[in-house]
Formats: sequence, C-alpha cells, structure tokens
Amino acid sequence: MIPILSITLATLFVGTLATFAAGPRARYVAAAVSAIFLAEIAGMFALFSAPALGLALPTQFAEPESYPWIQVAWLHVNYTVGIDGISLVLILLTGILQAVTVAYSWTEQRQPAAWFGLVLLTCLGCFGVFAALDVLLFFVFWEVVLVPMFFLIGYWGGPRRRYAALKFFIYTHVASVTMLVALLVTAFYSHSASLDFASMAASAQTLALPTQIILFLSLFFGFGVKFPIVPFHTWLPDAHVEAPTGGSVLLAGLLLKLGGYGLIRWALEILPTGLQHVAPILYAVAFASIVWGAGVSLAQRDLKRLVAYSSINHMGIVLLAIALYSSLGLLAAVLLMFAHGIVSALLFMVSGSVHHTFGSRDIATVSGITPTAPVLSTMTMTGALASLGLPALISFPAEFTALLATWDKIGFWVLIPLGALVITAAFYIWMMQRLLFGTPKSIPVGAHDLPYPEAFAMGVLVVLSVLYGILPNLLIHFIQLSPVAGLP
Amino acid sequence: MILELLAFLVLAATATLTALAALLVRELVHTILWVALFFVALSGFYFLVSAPFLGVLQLGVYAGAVTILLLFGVMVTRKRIFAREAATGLGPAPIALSLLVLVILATAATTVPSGTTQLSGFPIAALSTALFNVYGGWLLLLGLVMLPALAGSIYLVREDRE
Amino acid sequence: MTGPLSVLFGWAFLVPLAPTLAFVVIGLFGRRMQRLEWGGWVAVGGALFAMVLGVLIAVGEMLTPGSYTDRSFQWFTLAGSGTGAFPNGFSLVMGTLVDPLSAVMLIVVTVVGFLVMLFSIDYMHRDSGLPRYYAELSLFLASMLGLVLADNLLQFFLFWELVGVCSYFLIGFYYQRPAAASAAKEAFLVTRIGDVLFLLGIFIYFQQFATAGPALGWAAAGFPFVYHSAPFLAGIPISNPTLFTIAGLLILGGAAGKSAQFPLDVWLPDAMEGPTTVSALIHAATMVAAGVYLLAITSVFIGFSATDQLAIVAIGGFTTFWAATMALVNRDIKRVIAYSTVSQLGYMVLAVGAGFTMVGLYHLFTHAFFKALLFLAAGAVIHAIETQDLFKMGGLRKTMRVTSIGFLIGGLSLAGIPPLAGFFSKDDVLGGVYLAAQSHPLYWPFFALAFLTVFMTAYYIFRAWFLAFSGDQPRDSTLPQAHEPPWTMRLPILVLSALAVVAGLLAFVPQFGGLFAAGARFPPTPGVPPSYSATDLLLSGVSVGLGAGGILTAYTLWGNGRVFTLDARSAAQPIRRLLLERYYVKAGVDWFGLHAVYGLARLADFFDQYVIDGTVHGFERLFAEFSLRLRRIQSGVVLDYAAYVVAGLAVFLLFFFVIVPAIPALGGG
Amino acid sequence: MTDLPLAGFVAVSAVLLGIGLFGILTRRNFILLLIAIEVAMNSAILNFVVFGSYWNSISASSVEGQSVAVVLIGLAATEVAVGLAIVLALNRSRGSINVAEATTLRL
Repeated sequence: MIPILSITLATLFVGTLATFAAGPRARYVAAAVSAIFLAEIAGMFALFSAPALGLALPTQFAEPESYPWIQVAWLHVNYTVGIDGISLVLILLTGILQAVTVAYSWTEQRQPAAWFGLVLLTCLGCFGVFAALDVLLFFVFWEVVLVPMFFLIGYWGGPRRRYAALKFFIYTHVASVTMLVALLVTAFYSHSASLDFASMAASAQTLALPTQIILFLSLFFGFGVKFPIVPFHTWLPDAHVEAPTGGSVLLAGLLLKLGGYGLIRWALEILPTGLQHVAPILYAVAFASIVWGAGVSLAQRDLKRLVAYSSINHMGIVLLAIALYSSLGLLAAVLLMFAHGIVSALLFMVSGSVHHTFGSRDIATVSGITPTAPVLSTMTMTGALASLGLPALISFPAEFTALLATWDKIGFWVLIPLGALVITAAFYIWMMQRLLFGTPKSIPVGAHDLPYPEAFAMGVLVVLSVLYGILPNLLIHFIQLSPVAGLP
Repeated sequence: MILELLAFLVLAATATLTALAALLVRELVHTILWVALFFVALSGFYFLVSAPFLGVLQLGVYAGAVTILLLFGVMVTRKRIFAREAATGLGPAPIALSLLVLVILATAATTVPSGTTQLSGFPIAALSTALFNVYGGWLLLLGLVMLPALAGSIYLVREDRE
Repeated sequence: MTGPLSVLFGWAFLVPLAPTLAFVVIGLFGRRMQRLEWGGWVAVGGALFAMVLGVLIAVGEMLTPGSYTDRSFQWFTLAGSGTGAFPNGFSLVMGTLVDPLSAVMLIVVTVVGFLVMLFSIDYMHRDSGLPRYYAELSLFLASMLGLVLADNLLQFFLFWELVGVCSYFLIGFYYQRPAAASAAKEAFLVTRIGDVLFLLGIFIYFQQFATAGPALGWAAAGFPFVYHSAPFLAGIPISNPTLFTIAGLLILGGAAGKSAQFPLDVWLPDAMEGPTTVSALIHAATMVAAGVYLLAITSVFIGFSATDQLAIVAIGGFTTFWAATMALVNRDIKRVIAYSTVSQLGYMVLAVGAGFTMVGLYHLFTHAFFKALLFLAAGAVIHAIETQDLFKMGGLRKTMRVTSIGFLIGGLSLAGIPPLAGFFSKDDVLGGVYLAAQSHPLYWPFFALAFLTVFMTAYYIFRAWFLAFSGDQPRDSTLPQAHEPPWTMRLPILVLSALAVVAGLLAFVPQFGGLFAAGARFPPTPGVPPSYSATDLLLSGVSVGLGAGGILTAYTLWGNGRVFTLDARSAAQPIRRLLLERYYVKAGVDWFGLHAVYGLARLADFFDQYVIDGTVHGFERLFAEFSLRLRRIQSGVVLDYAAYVVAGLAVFLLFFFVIVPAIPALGGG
Repeated sequence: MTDLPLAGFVAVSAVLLGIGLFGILTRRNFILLLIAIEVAMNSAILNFVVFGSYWNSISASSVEGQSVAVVLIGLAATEVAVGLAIVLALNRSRGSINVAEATTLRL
C-alpha cells in the first residue's frame, strides 16, 4: 500500500517551502510542484479505479492512513488522512486550480516568490482539508488556508484591500471557531474514542436529539459563512473585488468549496438526524441565498462583484442540494461544487483580464470589447454560458441533477431555484450585451487581446468545462464511491 | 499554653503594627527599620509553629539580605526620598478595595478547618530530604529563575547603557 | 430489424456529427481559411453531408413504415440505493431515434439547412466575422439535428438549449448594433422562461414514470421515448392526473417560448435583427418549429390530458390571429414574414392541441419550405437594394425576376392557394380542428379565429409582394440599382420554390404519406394526407375563397404601385397605431425588465450594501467605540494596573466566599 | 501542650495581605511599593507555613507547606533584587522613582 496522501502532503509542503525560497525563479518551482501534484492526483484516481493495484474498489475511504499524534488520557488525536469519491473530486479541483492560477499569474512581478508560495500554501491547506479525517488535523488545515488568503488579499489586492482582508479574516475566523467548538463538543459529549471521523460518526448517533440539532446548527453556521449563506455573505463581494485575480480564483474556486465539503463530511455525515430535523431551515437559507445572489447580481456594475454574487447564488443551490439529504442531491452538490470551481475561476480570470486590459471592470462604461479582444470575449461568453447552465458545458449536468433532486424531495418549491435560473440568465446575458457587444466605448489606446499565459490558463478551464460537460460520468463515477451511494 | 498564646498575640500585634508603620511613616530610612522588625516578627511565627528552618531562613534572607538591599536602594536615591508623598489618582478607592479584601479574607479565616497547628516535633531532616528529593526540581527551577534575574539586574544597572 | 437499413439507421449519429466537425474546423482554423471563403464552403460541405445522409435515412424510414430504431449510450448513471424516488437509480442516455417523426424533421432541417448555407456564401460575403457566422450556423445545424434525433426528453432539452444559444449568437451577429444585441438578449431571456417551465415538466414526467415501464423502471432505463418498441402509454399508470396535466401545461410553456406563441411571442419579430439567412433557417423553418415538434412528440409518446389540449388549442388559435393582425400594418419586409411565422406556428400548435398531431407536423413540413423561400427571397431583395422598408421598394419584379417569382410562389403557398403546399396542410389543420370541435365545443372560437386568419394571411403577404415587386420603380430613388443574385442564391430559391409547390402533394405519395400515418401509431391522429369529404370540400372552398379575397384586397389597395394611406381622422387609426405598437406588449416587457426587475435588483443591492453590511458595520463601530473607551483605563501607570488586579481579586473573593456560600444551588447555604 | 488554633494565623495573614495591598495601591515611591509587595508576599508565605504545620499535626512529616515556602522566599528575594535594579535604572533615566510618572507602558 502506498501512502499516497501523505506523500502528496509532503511534496506540497516541501514544494511550498522551496517556492518561498526560490526568489525570482519561484514560478518554475511552482509549476513543477503543480505538475507533481497533478501526477499524484492521477495516482489517486488510479488507486480508486484499479482493483489490480491491490485495492478492492473502495466505497468509503480508500487507504486511510492513521498515526497517533497527541495521546493523553482524555484526548486522542491522530494524524488520520483518507479520501473518498467526494474528496477525490475536490482534490482534483484543487490540483487544476493550483495549476491554472500559477499559469495565469506567470508574469507576476511583485514579490513573485511570496506570491507563488502563498498560492501553493492555500492549495496545500485545501488539500489537507479534503484529506484530513481527524477533527484537529482538519481544523489545522482549515486555518492554514485563511492565512495565505489574508495576505494574498491584503498585499496584492486593490485599493480597499486592508478592509477586505480583515473582513474576510474576521468573518471566516468567527465561523471556524464556532465550527471547532461544535465539533469538539460533539466528540466529548458523545464520548468518542478519538477525534477521528469514523469514531465520531459512530458515537455522535448516541447524542440526544436536541443536542444533535443544536450541534448541527452550530456546524451549519460555521460552514455556512464560508459558503457563504445570506445574510453572512457580505464579506465575499468585498473580498473578491479587492483580491488579486489569482486570489479570487482560489477564493471562489476552492475556499467556498471548503464550506460545502465541511458541511457534507463533518455535519451531514456525523449528524444526519440533526440535518433531517432542521432541513426546512436549510431550505429557507438556501432559497434566500439563491434568490438574493441572483437578484443582487443583476444590479451590479462591477464585473467581479457580479460574479461574486452569482457565486452566492450557485453555492445556494449547493446548500439546497445538500439539505435534501438524498443520494441524488449529494451527487448534485459535489458535481455543482466542481463545476462552480471551474467556471467561477474562469469568470474571475476574465474579470481580471478585463480589468488590466481595459483599465476598468465597470460593465456600464466599458463596452464593445469583442473587436479588440476576440479571445477574451470568447472566454467571457463560455464562462457566462457555462455559469448559467448551458448544456454541453460543465454546470448543466450538475444543475439538472440538483433541480431534479429538489423536485423529487420538496416538489413545487423547486420553482424558486428554477425562477432564479431565469434571473441568472438575465444578468449574464445582460452583462455580455453591455460588455462584449454594442459600440466600443472606453477602450484605451493600445488595448490588446489576452497575453499568452492568461489565454492558456483560461483555455484549460474552457476545455475542462466542455470535457466534463460532455462526459460528466468521468466525475460521477467517482463521486458515487462515497456516502452518496448510501443515502435514500 | 498561655505562654504560646501570649507569644502569638505579641507576634501578631508586632507584625501588623510594624507593617503598617513601615508603609505609613514618611522617613524612608525609618520604614526600613520597621520592615526589618516586621520580618523578625514573622520569623518568630515560624519558630512558633515549629518551622525553625524557615525561621532561620527568614532571618537570614529577609531580615538580613533584603533589608540591606532596601537600605542600599534608599541610600542611592536618597536625595529624593524625603518629599512628601502625594495621594494616588484613584482616591479612596484603593483603601476601600484593600479593606474589602481584608474583610472578606478575615471572614474566610473563620471558615478554615477548626484544627490547630503543631507547635513541636518537626523533623528538619524530613524537610531537607523532601527539598532535595521530591522538590528538587523546584529548587532547580528557582535557580534557573534566579540566574536570568541576576543577569537582568546587572543589565539594568549597567552604567554605560545607551 | 436487421440488414442494411439497420446499419444505415445506426449511422444516424453521423448526421449531427458532420456539422459539428465543420464547427470545430471553422472554429479552430477559420481565421486562416481566407481562400475557402472564410470557412463557408466547409460549412456547406458539412451541411451537404448531413443532407445526403439525413434524406437517405428518411427514405429508409419510408421503406420500413413505422419502424423505431433507437441507439443510445449511457451519458451518466447513478446507482440506486433501494429507497427513495429512484430505488433502482437512474441513467441519462444520449442516443439517436429514427422514427417517422424524426424522419420528417430530418428532411426539413437538412434540406433547408443546406440551402441556407449555400445561400449564405454570396449573401454574407460582404460581412466581416464570417468564420464566426459559419461556425455558429454549423453548430446550430448540429444541435438542431441532435434535437431532432433525440431519443429522450433530457437529450431533447440539452440540444433545445444549444439551439437557443446559437440563435442568441446569430441574432446578435451584428453585435455592434445595439438593437441586435438587445434583440438577442430578449430572445434568449424570453425563451429561457419557457425552458425553465419545460425543465420542470421533464422533472415531473421523470419522477412520475421513474418506477414504471421496463424491468427496473423508466428512470433506470434512461427515460427514452421508446424503449424496445413497447408502447409508452400502455404500461404507464398515471398515478396523479393533476400532476400529469400540470406537466403537460409546462411542456406547452416550453413550446410556447421556443415557437413564439402568445404570450412569449415578443422576441421573434425582434429576432429579425439577425442576418436574413439566419431568420430563414432558425426563425422560420427549424428552431421555432422545435416547439411544435416538442408538442408533437409529447402527444405521441406521452399524451396530453383534455385540459392540456384545450390550453394548447387556445394558445395556438389565439396566436394565429394575434400575430397576423400585427403583420397587417408593418413596413419591414422581414417583420411581416416573421409575424406570419408566429401565426403559422399557431396553426401547427392548434392542430397538435386538437389531437391532430401529424397534421400539425405536416403543416410544419410544408411551412418550412415556403417560409424559408419567402425569407431567402426577401434576403435577396435586401442584399440587392440594402433596405428592409417595404415603402421604399417597388417595381423589383422587372430587375429581380427569379426572386419575385420565388416570393410569389411562397406567398401563394402561404395564402393557401391550391395546389401549392400551404393549401393542403393549412386546410388539413382547419379540417382537423373543425372535426375536433364537433365533440369539444370550446374549440369553436379558436377555430373561428384561425379561419378568419386565412384572409389576413393572404392580405398581408400580398401587400408585401405588391409593395416590393409591382409598380414601375422603387419609391425611394436613392436605392442602389437592383440586380438578380448570383447562382448560389438563385439555386436555393429555385429549389425551395419547387418544394413549396410540391411539398403538399408529396403526402399523397404512399411511402411519404406513410411517415405521417405511422407516426400516429399510438394516439390515433388521422388526417395526412387530407381526405376530402363533402364538409371538407366546403371548408376548403370557403378558405380558398377567403385567401383569394385577401389577395384581391391587397391588389386593390397596393397593386401596381398604389399606396393606400389611411385617413388621419379615420376611426381605424387607433387600431393601426395599436398594431404598429404591437399592442404595447413590447413596451410593457421593456418596462417590466428595466423598471420592475432591474429596479427590484437595485433595491436589493441597496439593501445588501446599506442594511446587511450596514448592520455589520454598526457592530464594528460599536466595538470600536467600546474599545476607544476601554483603552483609556490603560494609563500606563503601574499603580492603576495593580488596582485593577486587586479589584479582580476582590470580585473573585466575593464570588467564592460570599456569593457561593449564600446560594444553595451553587453548593452553599 | 495544646497547639494554637489555625484560624488565628490565617487571620493575621489576611490582615497582612490587606496591609500589603493597601501599600501597593497607595504608595508612589518605588521602594515603598517594593516593601508593600514584600509584606503581601510574606503573608502568603506565612499561610503556607502555617497550613503546613496544620497538616503536620494531622499526619506526621508533612513538608509540602514548608518546601513551597522555601522556594517562595527565594523568589521573593530575587524579586527584590530585580526591583531594586529597576529602581536604580528608573532613578537614573528619569531622575525620579515615582511610579505614577513612569507611564511608558501606555499604548
């Protein structure tokens, strides 16, 4: 048995350190680390799909690796890592986004070593979160993610970066403390043998129902702020608007997924009864996020703000799908998270490129960019269409499944997300009309199409969204090797 | 019995009064004298409750070394020590606070076990054994604290400090 | 079925694949293909291949009447967990279904598609951005063929959305014109409303039939229309009739969006901002007919309830009339034809609603040819004189003989003059609705509206013909000299003219007519080719009379270069104005979009920034204020700190020595 | 020979602590402050010793109290040494040993 997760963690760790130390050549180190990471992810996929490698086809966690970490009388903390289909797919997303972020910011001039190092550190944290199966380990990685993101926004960000970085940090930190407390309470109240996921999932069932409900709601708050859910969402637009493009990509593509993943792994699987009893609350919050995100997007003039609010809308659908507590819903949620990771990354790259090509992201003043920048324009269209759920692009199978699951579980309430789909289409189409089409306005002299690294990064995302849009089974097959298969 | 009780009362009165006097007199040199007496009174307490080793220690360290140290301090800063002391900015609050603590603690003293102290028969050997076996680490720790304190003190009083 | 035909039907996936390849090639290399007319010939090649194979398949289907050939692969699957709504899991499949309905559609889409591609070569050669045009048109053709061949509702929906997007891009082809960009947006959003309803309809069917059907249920089988030729309706218990009816209405909503039926009809006339070729292919012959096709397959494979049917009849019948009225007064040659398209689609919807599904499809078939003909002829005119305003044209008959004859044939066919294509199919529709109304009295008003529309149809299309082609010379002398178009444009017009003449009669060929008869396999929907009883003959006579009357009226008012002007004080002026303003629906939609929706969004944004975030900032200020006050106690004076320590000690002592002993619950007392 | 009651010693210790606190809070001369601290400290040491003696009367050879007291005396002596060093430094740098004037701790 190959301890591939630990190996990956180690390579990422060493790679991150090397990048920090590499000075002006950091980007080459970062690229190499990304390539190795992707190769290791390919290895994980191989382990999952090939019984020939000595593993029976796993249904839950393939190859959990566990070593004692902190062992005192009443506290058993292990270093436990393991992945199932859900984590596997999200780790793939991490690998992809790390690579494209490095590619996109290939020509970063300001403190390149720190920049690439922090990007890698963020991805390292995300990988850790997806792989950790111990509360404390999970929390450590969870917090590891916050720090580089704080600096990415706070140092490379826009004019109000300090405000945005602090807001981001405070919001997510309050949430993560809530989450940690709730998880520890779960472990200690239920006399879990250790802080391992498996042990907690087993012992938490013994808790009294009111306790389970309260704990679940606390966890929901903790993970929900990361989603983000209305009304705890206002950190997101500010963080995105101020963040540098690479930061936005990681923020939308990965950090929001941590919330979704956490809710599935550490709330839904540990406290399923609690979830089922408070599902209506979750539905209400999800509906609010969906409608609010879509509606507010419609009023935005800043392209990045628009995409940020649309993320709230999409993550609302993810929340809805999770709250359904059904096999189909969970599948849809994971698929949608992956899809949103790819598509929002693409759209944030588009926003960044629009900003530094045309000097502004204001879609009410910049217009008619297509003749100047046809490639950028094509990327924008693909991203917008993918985001509004066009078939043959990645979001469609996910959204279709999510809505079908919603109809299946709560009937005509599905009209709310369905109606929001029209609004989603409206703001993207309107954005395209204003930004891409019409008579060229506010086009600076010498504006040019995408530079090569940016075109490459976006091209990869476009290809991926077409690939997975046409062949969703590539993901669905793996996602099912998880609790998805066990739910009703 | 009467003798011991008498000794206790005398010592208690001495300790309390000397402590008060030390803090209330204006002449700083007098203060040192009063406080020396206070230390001696306390060492009397230790002898009374059959802790002769501590009594000796108290006499040596406090009544001896600390007093001398304080005296040095007074001498070095002598020119300014006769100024009349101003009241603190906190007004009567400190007095009220310390009174409150005193009252509460005195009240609490009534709730201590109604036992007695042993007035004789304490083996010093047991103490020394304990000090260097069971509490050896503590002593070591004490040494480790004293060393940087020493170094720090020297650093603080160095003349050619920038 | 085995043998060569089976092999042929198995190759059906190549039909959409050919234009897809053209799309990829043009998309990737279009800019470098200067010598190949910017990729135009590649697109034509793809379309030609699709046409040859598509027509071959359709002929094969004619030779094996009523055969169903379903080839599919699993698109994605979810294993069932034994409980819930999908206990056996479900799969979504992609596949091709060759059956009589798709055979009819194949002919329409591939033939019109090829001809329009060919027409484009010279029509579009002056424009820039040609690679984009041909790529998008090829993608459209591929998607439309994928839709036609779809063997399940989900795949249908998938391609349905794709054709919608292609339509969006092609309407906005001249994206630098604000009107075009705006029309494209409108088209996408209005049809999107229909799409959402359609999607919900699919969900309902999916869930309702999940466990019904073959071994493990339809859901596990991927919900194809036809599964091993088992009649779909026979095995399915309709457990919830209300839900079933709602699903039917939702499907109707989807169809109304795509086929521009009332009240979602507003986008189609505006879609004329796109190139005329696009209007001919997408907004006349194929995509807008997809809504009708959807209703047709739903009615054949799943079925509608009586309520649904009434709703469909009402929508179709009313739209027929509603759109025709707006065509009466329009000055724009393309918009007149566009309104006519909406009106004619109404006929098809009406027929499907009345239960005469295959009659509706028959009208779709003939309409595709004569309407594409009208558009291409109009395109030739626009290409020659560079205006769309009918009141600037005139006398073009002399300079553009082929075009004028083509437009005339199209117009006659549309007006329902025998023996042209439109006569048979439109009469068939009217006859069918008349028949259905015998047993459903509520159909009568809609029959009456549809019948009345025959007159208007003949009038508006001949008004357009007379205005453009009759007379001596153009009314606007500044227009460029008109000329006959080159062969790439003449050929499609000629071929379509021929088809507009014979398409109706084709149904009387047994093999071809058999397609319509066999498609009616499950619910009996007779009527193709039309049979003529005494009543039918009477109806036909009256409708031909109405059509002739319309033409005569148009001649009287507009013939030979006459221009009819309505007296400014006439009582009809307000009506004319109402029609020109499109019943103020357009203005209403714009107002709703800009003020209601956008206004609400602005309000929400305000709320978000100032109330939600304001609350956050309020807390922030509260803390800041509190800290500012608190920091004053940090005086730097050691004594003060000592005082705080002692105060803390006092509180601590108070608690443990005074409060705790005093309260029994805490262990004191 | 009857032993003395524990409560008496504790009361004395309490009074001494009170006096010490009073001194800490009101005296501004650094040396007096140090003395006040020593008074409070000594009251604590007294408590340890007395309680040690009390435990010793219950079970023989109980040496915890006295051991702690030894350590504490050492600590207190150290503290005085450091404190006086501070007095000297303060006196040199500010020309005054009034603690209320040494406010550099403020933010």
